[in-house]
Amino acid sequence: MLEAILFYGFAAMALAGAFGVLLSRNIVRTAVWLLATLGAAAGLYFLLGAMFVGAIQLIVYAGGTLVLIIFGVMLTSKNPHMRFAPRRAEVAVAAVVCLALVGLLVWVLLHSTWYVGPIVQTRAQWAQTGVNEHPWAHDLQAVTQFLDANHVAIVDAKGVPCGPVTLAGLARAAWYELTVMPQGDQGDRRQPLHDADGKPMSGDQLLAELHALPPQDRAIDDAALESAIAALESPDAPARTVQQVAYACGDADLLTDADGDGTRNIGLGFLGVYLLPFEVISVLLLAVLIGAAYLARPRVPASGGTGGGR
Amino acid sequence: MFDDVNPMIWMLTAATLLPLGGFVVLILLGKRMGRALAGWFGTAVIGTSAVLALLVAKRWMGLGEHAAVADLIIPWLQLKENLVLSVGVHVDGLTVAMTVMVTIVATMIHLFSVGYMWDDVRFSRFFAFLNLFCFSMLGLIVGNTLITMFVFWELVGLCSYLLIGFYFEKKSASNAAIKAFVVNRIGDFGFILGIAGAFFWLAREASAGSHGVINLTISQMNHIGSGLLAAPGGAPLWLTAIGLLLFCGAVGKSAQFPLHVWLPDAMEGPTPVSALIHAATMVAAGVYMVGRIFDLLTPQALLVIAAIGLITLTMAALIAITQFDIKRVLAYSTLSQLGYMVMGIGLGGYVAGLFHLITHAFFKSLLFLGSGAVIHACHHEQDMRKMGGLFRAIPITAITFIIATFAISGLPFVTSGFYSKDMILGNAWDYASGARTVHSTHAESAGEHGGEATAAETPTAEHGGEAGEGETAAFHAPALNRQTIGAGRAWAWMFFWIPLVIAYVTAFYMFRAVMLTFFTRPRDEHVFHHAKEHGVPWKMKIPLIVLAAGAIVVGFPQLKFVGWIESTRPAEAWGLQISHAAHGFLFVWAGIAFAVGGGLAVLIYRNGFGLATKIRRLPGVEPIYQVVYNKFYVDELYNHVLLKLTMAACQVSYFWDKWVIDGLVNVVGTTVRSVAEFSGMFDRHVIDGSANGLAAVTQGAGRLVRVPQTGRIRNYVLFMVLTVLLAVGVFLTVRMVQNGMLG
Amino acid sequence: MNHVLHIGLNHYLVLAAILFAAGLCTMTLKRNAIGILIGVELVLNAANVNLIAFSHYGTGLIDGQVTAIFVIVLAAAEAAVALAIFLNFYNRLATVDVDRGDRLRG
Amino acid sequence: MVPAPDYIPLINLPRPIEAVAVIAVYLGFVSVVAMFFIWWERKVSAHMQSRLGPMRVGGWHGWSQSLADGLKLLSKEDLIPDEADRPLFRIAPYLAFVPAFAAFAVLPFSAKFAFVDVSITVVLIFGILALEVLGVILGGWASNSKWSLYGAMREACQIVSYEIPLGLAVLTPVLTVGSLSLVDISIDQGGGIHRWLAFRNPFLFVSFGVFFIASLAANKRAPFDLPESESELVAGFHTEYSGMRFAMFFFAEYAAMFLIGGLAALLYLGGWYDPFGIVLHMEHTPSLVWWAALAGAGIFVVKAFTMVFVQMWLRWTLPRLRIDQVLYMCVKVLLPLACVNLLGVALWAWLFPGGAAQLAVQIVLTVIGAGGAGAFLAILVWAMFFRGRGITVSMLKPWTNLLHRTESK
Repeated sequence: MLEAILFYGFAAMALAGAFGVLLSRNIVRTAVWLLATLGAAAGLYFLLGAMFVGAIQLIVYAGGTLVLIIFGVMLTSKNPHMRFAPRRAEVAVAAVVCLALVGLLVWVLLHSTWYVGPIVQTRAQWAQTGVNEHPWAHDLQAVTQFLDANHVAIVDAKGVPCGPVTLAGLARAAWYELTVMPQGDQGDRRQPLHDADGKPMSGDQLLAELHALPPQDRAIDDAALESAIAALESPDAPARTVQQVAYACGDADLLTDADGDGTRNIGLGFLGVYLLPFEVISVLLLAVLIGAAYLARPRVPASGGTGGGR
Repeated sequence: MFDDVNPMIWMLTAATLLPLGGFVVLILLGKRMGRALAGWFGTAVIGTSAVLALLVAKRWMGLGEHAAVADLIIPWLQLKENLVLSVGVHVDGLTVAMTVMVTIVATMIHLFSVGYMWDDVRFSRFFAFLNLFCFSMLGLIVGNTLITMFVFWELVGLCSYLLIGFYFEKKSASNAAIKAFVVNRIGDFGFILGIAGAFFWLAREASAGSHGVINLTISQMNHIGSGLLAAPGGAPLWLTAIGLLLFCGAVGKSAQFPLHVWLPDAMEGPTPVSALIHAATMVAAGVYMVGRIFDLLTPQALLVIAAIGLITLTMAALIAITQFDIKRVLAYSTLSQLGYMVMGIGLGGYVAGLFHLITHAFFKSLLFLGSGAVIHACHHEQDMRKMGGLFRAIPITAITFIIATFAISGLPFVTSGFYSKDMILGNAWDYASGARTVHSTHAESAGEHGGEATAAETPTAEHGGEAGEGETAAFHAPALNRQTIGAGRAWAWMFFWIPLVIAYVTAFYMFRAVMLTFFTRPRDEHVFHHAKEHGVPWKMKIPLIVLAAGAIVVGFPQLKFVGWIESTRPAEAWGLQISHAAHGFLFVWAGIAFAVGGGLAVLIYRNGFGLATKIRRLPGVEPIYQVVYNKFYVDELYNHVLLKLTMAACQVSYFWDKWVIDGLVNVVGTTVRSVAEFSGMFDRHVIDGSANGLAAVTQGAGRLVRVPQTGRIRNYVLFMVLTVLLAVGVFLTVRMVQNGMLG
Repeated sequence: MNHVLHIGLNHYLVLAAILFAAGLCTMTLKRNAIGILIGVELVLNAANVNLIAFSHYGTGLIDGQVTAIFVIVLAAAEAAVALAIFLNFYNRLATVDVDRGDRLRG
Repeated sequence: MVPAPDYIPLINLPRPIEAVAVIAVYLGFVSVVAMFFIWWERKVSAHMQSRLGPMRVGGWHGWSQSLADGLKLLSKEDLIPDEADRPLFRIAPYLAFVPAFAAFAVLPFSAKFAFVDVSITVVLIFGILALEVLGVILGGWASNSKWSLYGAMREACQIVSYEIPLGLAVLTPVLTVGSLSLVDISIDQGGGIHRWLAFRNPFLFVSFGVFFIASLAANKRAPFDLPESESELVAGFHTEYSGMRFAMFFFAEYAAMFLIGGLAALLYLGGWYDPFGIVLHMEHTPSLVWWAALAGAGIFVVKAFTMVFVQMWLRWTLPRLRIDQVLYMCVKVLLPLACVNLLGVALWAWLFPGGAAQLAVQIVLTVIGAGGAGAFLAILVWAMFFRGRGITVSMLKPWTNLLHRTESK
C-alpha cells in the first residue's frame, strides 16, 4: 500500500516534470522541471532498493549536471526570456509521432513476457532438464560458471554443470525461486524455496540441506558454515530467511539490496566483475575532460592582428 | 605485510629508490635550491645510498661464505595459472658487490661534479640526471627479472642520452647523444627479442618440468638454463639463439665490436658523465647482464661472445695508441677493457670478467676524473698536444692518475687491475691449454650417474678442498657442457696470446698518455699557466684520492669481492677455476707487460712527440698509422655501406617505378584514350540524349526529396523515430498476421 | 485492482516509456540547444528507470545498478562536452538556436 | 563491521503519528538552532570587535533578538521585482531551505537517535545537500538582477568545484572504517580520543583540514563567501529578496552550518563519544544505554556547536578571497591534497593494519590535536579575563621588554 502510494507519487512527479520540460518555453524553467523529474527518479530508485544509485543520482545529476546546465544557460543567453518557438507543423508531427511511440511501447510492454529472473535454475529443475536443452542454456552456463568460479567449480570434467549443489548455487536458487512465470505476472521473486511438499523452505531448512551436502560440494567448510550460522543466531531473530543464510555464508557478491549490502556489492562489482568497463569509462572521462577544456578554451588570435580570431 | 622479508632487501631497495627521490626533488626544486644546496643534496642522496650499500655488504660479510640468496618476488601479471610475470629484488653476492661499487664510484663522481660543473648554467639539472642515472643502474642491478632489467636498461639508455647531450647547444654533442641512443636501439632490438624468446621457450620448458609457479626470475631462468645445459644431448639450438640475442643488448650497451662506434663519441658529454658511463653505469650494465644470464649461454654462444670480446679489445687498444684527445684515449682504453671482460666471460671466466668489471670501475672512474681535473685546470683543453709538464702544476691529480695507470697496466701484486686481468688471462690459458676439457669429460661421466641433481643444488663442500688445489678432481656436478668448443685446439691459443700482447699495448698507451700530459716540457704556455694558477679544488681532489685508494685495495682478496661473485656460481661446481699451475708463468708475463709496455712509452715520449714522429716517418708505418688513427674506418664503412646500399635500393626501385610501372600505366592510358574517343562519339549522340531526359527527372525527384532535409538535427531525430516506429509497426503486424492474431 | 495496488515491473516500464517519449519530443521541439540537452537527459533517465527496475524485478543482480551508475556518470560527461560545444556555437553565431546552425543544409 | 542499531521508537505511538512527532521535534530543533546561530553569530562578531551586539530584545543579552527579527521579517512586505521570473523567484528559497533541513533526517545524534536506517547515510547526506545550490542559483537567476546573477554564477562554479575535494576528503574516513554509514563511522571512533579519526594517521589529520575548508566553501561561508560579497555584489544572490523569503535563505545557511559541524564531528572528531571512552562504556552497560544515548547526543551537539563557533570565528577574522584565488585553492591545493590523502590513507591501512607504530602515530597526533584544542581554550579564557579592555600596549610590555633585551645583547 505504502509502496503503491509512493510509486504513484513519484511517478506523478516525474511525469509532471517531464511534461513541464516539454511544454515550458523558458529554458531555466525547463531546467527546474527537469529537477523535478530527476528527484522523482531518485525517489523511484530508493523505492526499488537502489539506495546508492539514488544518492548518486542526487549528487551527480541534480547537484552537478543540472547546475552545469543552468550555468550553460547563463553563459549562452543574452536575453533571459528569449524564446524560440517551433513551427506548428513540427509540433503536430512531433506530437503524433511521440504519442504513437508511447502507444506502441506500452502495447509492446504489456504484451511481453519478461524473463524475470531465471539465471539460475532451481535444483530440481536443473536435475530434470538437461542443461543444454534449456532455452537459456548458453547464458546459464556462462553465468553460473562465472558466478561460482570463486567457490567450487560446478562444471564436471566434460564441461557439463553438475547442478547447483554448491552453496552458491543453492543459496541463489533459494533466492530466486524460479519457476515458469505466467504471462503478465510479476510476482515478487523473493519467495522462499519450496521443499519437496511444495511448502516454502525456511532458512533453517536450507541450512540443514547445506549440512547434508558432502563437504567437497560446498563452497565453504564446516567451520565457516558454523560461524555463519552462529552469526545468524541473534536472540531476537525469530527465523532465518534464506537471504540471511546466503549473506551470512558470504555468497552474495552480486546480489542487490538485501540488508543494505547492495552498495558494498556495487563497490565489489566495480573493482571486480565490471573492472574493465569501469576503467574504460574512467579513460573516457579523462578524454572528455580534456576535450571539454579544449572546446571551451578562449580563442587566441592566430597572429598579432587586432581583429583576428573572430 | 612484508614482515618476513630480509632486511637487506629493504636496504637495497631504499638505496635504489633514494636517487630517484633525489631526481624528483632536484628536477622540481633544483633551480630554486641554488647551486650549493642542489649539488650537495644530490651528493648526499647517493652518499646515503653508498652507506646503505656498505651496511648491506657488512651484513653480507657477516653471513659468511654461504650467504643465501634473498629474493623478494612480487607477482605482477598472472599470465596463466602457474605462469606469473613478476618484479622484485634479488640479492646475492654479485648484487652486493655491484651495488657497493656503483654507489661508491657514483658518490665520488657526484662529489667531483660539484667542483667540475660549478660554472655550468644547468647545474641542478645535471645532478638530477646523475641521480636518475644512479637510480636506473641500481635498479638494473637489484631487479630480479629480465623485465625489470629491461626497464632499467632503457632508463640507463635514456639517462646516457640526456647526459651525453647535456651540452645540447653543441651540434656534435647532440649528434653524439643521438648516435649513442640509436646504436643502443640496435642492440636493444636483439635484447628484447631475446627476452621474448627466453620467456617463450623457458616458460615452455619450465612448464614441461615441474617447477611450481613459473615466475621467470633470474634465479629461476638460470636454474632452468643450467638444467638444459646439463642435458645429455647438449643444449637445444634455441638456447644458443636466446643467449646470442640477449648478448646483442650487451653488445650495444657495453660497446662491443660492431656497435662500439657510439662510445668514443660519447666523450662529448661532461667528463664526470664519461666517468660514470665508462665505469659504473652504462657499459657496466651490459657486462653485468651477460653475467646474470650466464647459465643460459651455450658453448656456441660463449665462443661467439669470446670472439667479439677479442676483436673489441684488440682493435680498441690499437686505436688508443694513436689518439691525441686525452678523453678519447681513455674511451678506447675502456673499449679495450670491456673487451677483456666480455672475452673473459665468453671463455667461461664468469668470476674473472665480473671481477674485472669492478676493479676497472674504480680505476677507470679515477682516470676519467683525473682527466677531468686536468681538463678543468687546463681551461677546457683536451688535446694532449697542448699539455705536458703538468706534474708540477697539479701534483696530486698527477699522482692519482699515475696510480690509476699502474692499476690499468697491471702493476703486479699491488694494484687491483693486476689481479683481475690476471684472472682473465688465467682463464684464457685454461681454455687454450684444454685444462677444462678434462673437467667436462669428468663432469659428463658424473652427470650420467649424478641423476636428477642440478648444478645449483649440488653440494661442493666435500670436494671443495681438492678442487681448490687446482687438480683435475672429480666433480659431482652434472655436465654443463661448458666451453668445450675449441678448448685445447691450436687456434684457441689466440684467445690467450692476443690479449696478452694487448696487455703490453695497454701499458704502452696509458704511459704514453701519462708522459704526454704530466711529464715532458709544457707545449703550450697558456695552458700550463692556467693550470698552475687555478690548480684543482679540494672538492675534486678528495674523490681522486679516495678512488686511488680504491684502485689499489679493491683487488685484495681480503675485501671478498671475488668471493662474493664466486658465491653466486661456485667455480668448483663448474670446473671453471684457474689452474694454479699456470700462475707463476702468468705473473712473469704480466709483470713484463707492465714494464715493457710502460718502459717503451717512457722511452719514446720522454721528449714529447719528437721520437714518435720519427717512427711515423719510417717506411710502411704511415699507412698503418692512418688506418688505425681513423679507427679502422668503421664509421666510414658504416656510412659508405649503409648509404650505398640505401642509394642502390632507391635506384632500383626508381627504375622499376619509372620503366615498368609507368610504362604499364602509359600503355593502359593510351589504350583507354583511344577507346574513350570512340565511345565519346557514341556518348555524345546516343547516351546524352537519354541522359538529359533522365537528369531532368532526377532533378525533379531531388527537389522533392530535399524537402525533409532541413539541416536541423531535431527534425532528423523526429524522422528517425518515425522510421523506427514504422519498422517496428510493420514487423509487429507481420508477426501478428503470421500468428493469426489479426484473423 | 490488484494490478493497480501491487506495483510490479510493468508499472515502471510504462512510466519509463512515457518519460522516454517526452524526452524525445523535447529533443525534437526545442530550438534552444540546451533544451535539446535536457531532452537527452530525460531520455537517459527513462533508460535508467528501466535498468533499475529490471535489476530489481529481473535478475536481482547489481548489473542494472552498475549500468545505471555508468549512465549517470557518462551523462555528466556528455553534459560537459555538450555545453562546451554550445559555448563554441554561441561564440560563433551569437545564439543558441540550433536552427541557425544549418550551414550544411542540402 | 558493527551493524547499525535497530530503530527503537521513542514513545509507543502508531507509526505515522510518531513520524509526525519526530518530524515536528526535528523541525523545531533545527529552527531553534538556526535562530540561535543567527543570534550567536551577531554576539560573536560583536565581541570580536569589542562591541556588545544585540542587547535589548528579550532578557539576558538580547536572547530573543532572532525571534523578533523573524516576526519583523514575517510582517514585511513581500517584494517581487517587476522583471523577475515570478514562479522561480518564489520557489528558490524553498529549494535552498528544504534540502538543508531534510539532510538532518539522516544525521545521527547518537547510537539510539539515528532515525533513518540506511547504510549509506554519508552519500545520502551529500546528495541532499547538493540540491541546496539549485535554490541559490535559481534565486539569483530569477531576480533578474546583475548582482544576483553574478552571485549565483559564482556560487555555481564554487560549489561544483568544491564538491570534488569535499567528496574525496569524506572518502578517507569511509575508507578507514569501511562503511558508508555515519553511525558505523562514529561507533568505530568510540573508546577515547586517540580513536578519533582525525588522529588516526597523518593523512586523516590533513584530510580533516581539507574537509573543513572545502565544507566552508561549499556552504559559502567566509572566507569563501563570494556569492554574497557585499562590497562587490550588494548582497549577491539574495539582493532582491525581502521578508520571509530572505529569512529562508538565512535559515538554510545556518542550518547547513550546523550540518557541517555535525558532519565534521561524526566523521573526524569521534561522533558522540567523549574523549575518555565513558560513553562507549555506558553503551555497553545495558542499564545505562539510554543515558548513553542522551549523553552522546549532548556531546555531539557540543562538538557541532564548537565547529560552528570556529566557522563564525573564521568569518570575522579572515578577509574574503578573490574568485580566482578561490578556484586556485580548490583545483591546485585542495584537490591534489585530497587525492594524496586518499592514496595515503589506503596505503596506511595496507602497511600498518595496527600495532605499535600506528599507536605511536595516534598518540602524537592526539597530542597535537589536544594541544590545539587546549590553545583554543586558553585563548578563550584569556579573552574572558581581559574582556572589554582590548589589547593595550601595557599588556604587551613584558613581551616587548623581552624583545629589547634580546636585541641589546
